[in-house]
Amino acid sequence: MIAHYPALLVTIPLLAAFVIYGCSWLHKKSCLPLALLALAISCAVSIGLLAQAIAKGHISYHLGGWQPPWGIAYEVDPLNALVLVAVSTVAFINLIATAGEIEQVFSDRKGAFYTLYLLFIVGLLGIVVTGDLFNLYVLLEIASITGYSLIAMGQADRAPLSSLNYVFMGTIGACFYLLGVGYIYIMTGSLNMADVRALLPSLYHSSAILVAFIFCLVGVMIKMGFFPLHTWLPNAYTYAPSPAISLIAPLMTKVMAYVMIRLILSVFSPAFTFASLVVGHGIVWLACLAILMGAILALSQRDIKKMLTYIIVSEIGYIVGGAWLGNNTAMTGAVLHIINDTLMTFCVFLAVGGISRKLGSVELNNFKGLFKKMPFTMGAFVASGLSIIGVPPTCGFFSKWYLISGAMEAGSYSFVCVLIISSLINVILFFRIIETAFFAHSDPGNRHDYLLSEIGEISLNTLIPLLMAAAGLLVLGMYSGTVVGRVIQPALAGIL
Amino acid sequence: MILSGGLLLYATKDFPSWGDPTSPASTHVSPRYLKKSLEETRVPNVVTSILADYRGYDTMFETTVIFCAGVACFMLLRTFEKRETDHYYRHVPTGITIHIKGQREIPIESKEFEKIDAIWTPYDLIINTVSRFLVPFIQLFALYVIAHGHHSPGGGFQGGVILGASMIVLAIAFNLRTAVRRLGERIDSIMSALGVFIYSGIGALCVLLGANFLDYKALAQILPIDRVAARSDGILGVEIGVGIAVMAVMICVYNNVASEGRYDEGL
Amino acid sequence: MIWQLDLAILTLLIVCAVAAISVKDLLATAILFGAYSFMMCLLWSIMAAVDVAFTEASVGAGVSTVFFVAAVFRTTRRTKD
Amino acid sequence: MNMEAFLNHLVAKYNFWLYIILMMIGLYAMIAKNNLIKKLVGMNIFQTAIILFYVSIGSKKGGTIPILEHVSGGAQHAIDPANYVNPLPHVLMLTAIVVSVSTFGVALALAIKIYQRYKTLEEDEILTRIRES
Repeated sequence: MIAHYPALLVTIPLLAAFVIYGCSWLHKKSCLPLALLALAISCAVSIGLLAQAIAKGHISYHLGGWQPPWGIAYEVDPLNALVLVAVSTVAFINLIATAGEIEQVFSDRKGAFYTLYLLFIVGLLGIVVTGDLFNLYVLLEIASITGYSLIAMGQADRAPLSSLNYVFMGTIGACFYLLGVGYIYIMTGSLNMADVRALLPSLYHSSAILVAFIFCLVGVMIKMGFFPLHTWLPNAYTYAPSPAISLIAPLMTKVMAYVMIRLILSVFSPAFTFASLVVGHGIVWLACLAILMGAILALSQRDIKKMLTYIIVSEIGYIVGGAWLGNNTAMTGAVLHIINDTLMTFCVFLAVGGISRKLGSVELNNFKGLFKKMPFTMGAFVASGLSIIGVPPTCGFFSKWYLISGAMEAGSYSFVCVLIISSLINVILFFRIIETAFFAHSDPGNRHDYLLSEIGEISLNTLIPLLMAAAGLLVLGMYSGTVVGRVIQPALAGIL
Repeated sequence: MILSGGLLLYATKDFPSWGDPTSPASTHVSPRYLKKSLEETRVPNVVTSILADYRGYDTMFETTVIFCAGVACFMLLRTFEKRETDHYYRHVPTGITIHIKGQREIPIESKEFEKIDAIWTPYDLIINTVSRFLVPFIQLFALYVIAHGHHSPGGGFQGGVILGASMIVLAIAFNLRTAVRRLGERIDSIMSALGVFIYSGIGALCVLLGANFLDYKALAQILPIDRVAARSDGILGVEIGVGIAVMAVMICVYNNVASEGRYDEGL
Repeated sequence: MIWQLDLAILTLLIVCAVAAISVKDLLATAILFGAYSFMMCLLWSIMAAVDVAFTEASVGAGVSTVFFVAAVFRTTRRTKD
Repeated sequence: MNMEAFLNHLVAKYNFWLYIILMMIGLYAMIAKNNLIKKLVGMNIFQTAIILFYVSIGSKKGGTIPILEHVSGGAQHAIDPANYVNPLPHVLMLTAIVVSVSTFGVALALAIKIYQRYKTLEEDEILTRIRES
């Protein structure tokens, strides 16, 4: 069975999704256990794959038994195994944490919700692991369509419209990607990533390949919410239902950022991307702009969820900038930041989701005196906040460290400055909340504050996963040397 | 927009000219499919053999995308509240329409009275008869398209759409309730899941039999046929799965969109 | 293939596309969009892509037009542009 | 580039040019139109334009439909790939058509949901209503 891990990873949640949808019409109670079981298996399989990938270096799985340029192949290397572990773990923990809310809010359509949840994970896992350019597009569409409908189930007033805007932007993104793949196909005649990489060097001068690269890149950037193309992101993520958003917000954008890195590393080689392409510097500048604008726009928000969505925009800027600086250290930082940011965004959205479930809204003013009421939830919130700022024991510090040293190495001091400035803005952002929650006294006359006095800590089956995620931030921080040394460096060694 | 158009125009200058048989796209990967398809899968329609075998994994996800759309439409639109509107009945022999206000209904829906969607719904004998006559033939054609996909254009997807369309014809010509009575929501939803499950189940069966995922030649171990025929049969199996799933999803999307998720009255 | 036919269909295709997005009635848009899909289907069958043409005929010109009409029926025909 | 070379260029690749025109029509509708359904139509035109592009990649002068001639009983004769059009883009595009109809279905469902809430499909009217509330 070990040889079939790459296929099992994706197909077990896939099969489970179909069974769950069938079950939702026959025996509703069995939906949740099945979903948990499938995600647990896929989580275990992804950890097994990571171990295998570290031991062997590279695993290739031929679906249908056909050799790669003709059939579809799955390629696992330490880098994407790491992302797989992050994706499946976050999905599993999030389902445990939010199952109660799903059962309650979507009681008449929970089977459909779990089905879409699992298919979303299937899409993301497939995107990370696939070695075929067109297969990536199909999986991207699965992840997007499920994402659109999960997001649209949120706040009845705004969610459908923001989701429809996401549909338009997402489709443009996916179509641009498809167009880029078409250009690659017309020039090389192949769709397999490794094969394309082998065929491309003789075509580096071709304008069609350049345009293909630009279209793929723009498509992926729309999907990940990179700064000038991020317009769909804040609204879609703010009005989404909280069980869905603590899944989608950390995963979708980061996985797309990983796709960009994969396109750079294993389709268009770094030699082409950084040497013969002049846009590299421009993209680093855009990334600087993304980081700054994300931070500034976050500062102007009163709604905590919306503020966090702008922080995502800014974090994406870190990853893109790091990837385009074009040296080993910065790329290490970018990959590490994908993992770290997945975890910290997950943690912070889970905490905010829990709070908004209790409070009803997450305006900054409503956070008054919240520390006394929910000490553990706020503790986890603070931990993830510190990690987003980049305070040393947490994991956020280490990826920023690599990014800054990479930028120094590349001589891009503006990127260094921007990183530091945005960290400072994050300090303001989070300390504003912490201050309100810790020091501001609630006013008993106010109706809202009266409500606050009634509430207590969030329920245990949400709290325990949340605390696990918060502890994970520290653990990942402590072991980030190991992660870099054993996983990321060996994977990058031959390429960059 | 103009920028992207300009970029596209700029890129076409390096393209091989249109219809050139020596372009890389036609010489690198695809000739093998054309040369080996008959020998390896015994399927003369190369599109089918690539679709369901060489790149069968893509097609599995393609079917999953359709399934996603069905589930998403159910999730977004389905409401279980009853509409607070009046009911209309038609007395069939005389053609008189009865308008009942509020939630009351005619207690026993006798053969003489027929529930209709709105006061303007006409009773058209020709359309009803013709569509009733046509539906079985449409379905027969759909089954032919699914089963004959190996040799002629068509396959699970097209056949599934036509099967779905036959039920939609019924829903348009009569009304949504008639169509839902023929194929209930629960059965329809289970069928949509079942269809995709057949596809991925065949893939998983191949893993259980020791081959790679979707490697149909492993089916030769349990079927009394050789490996090449197993591929051919595997393709037929997944096409049937695709057909069932696509039919069910098309009906589900139509029903939800046409009745705003209430399943009471349609187009 | 016959290039005159090809050119005629391509012209009609563009006419249908422009008309579909510029008429001020969504039901007309639905029908024009169906016509556009059908032209596309013809074009592909000229290009020997029979399977794609078959799919487009059943999906694009058939089922999606029905969905479209159903959605217009459930919402509104009115549009400002 | 002189006129004749330009014309040759134009004629040799006219399908590629036309798909760009169609794509721009679609993109224009998505960006400039105010009505959500119109935007949706633009999105579909955009997608079909890309499908047209792929199918154009696959076509060959003198190529016939990719269904092989064969005799029952398995007697094989050599197959010359140059006689058949390239089937791979067709397969990819079947998938793309399916994806586009799925997106279309979901988007229509969303549009109905929006209409139920706001009783209009014009984006600017919806936005003013949101601002008012």
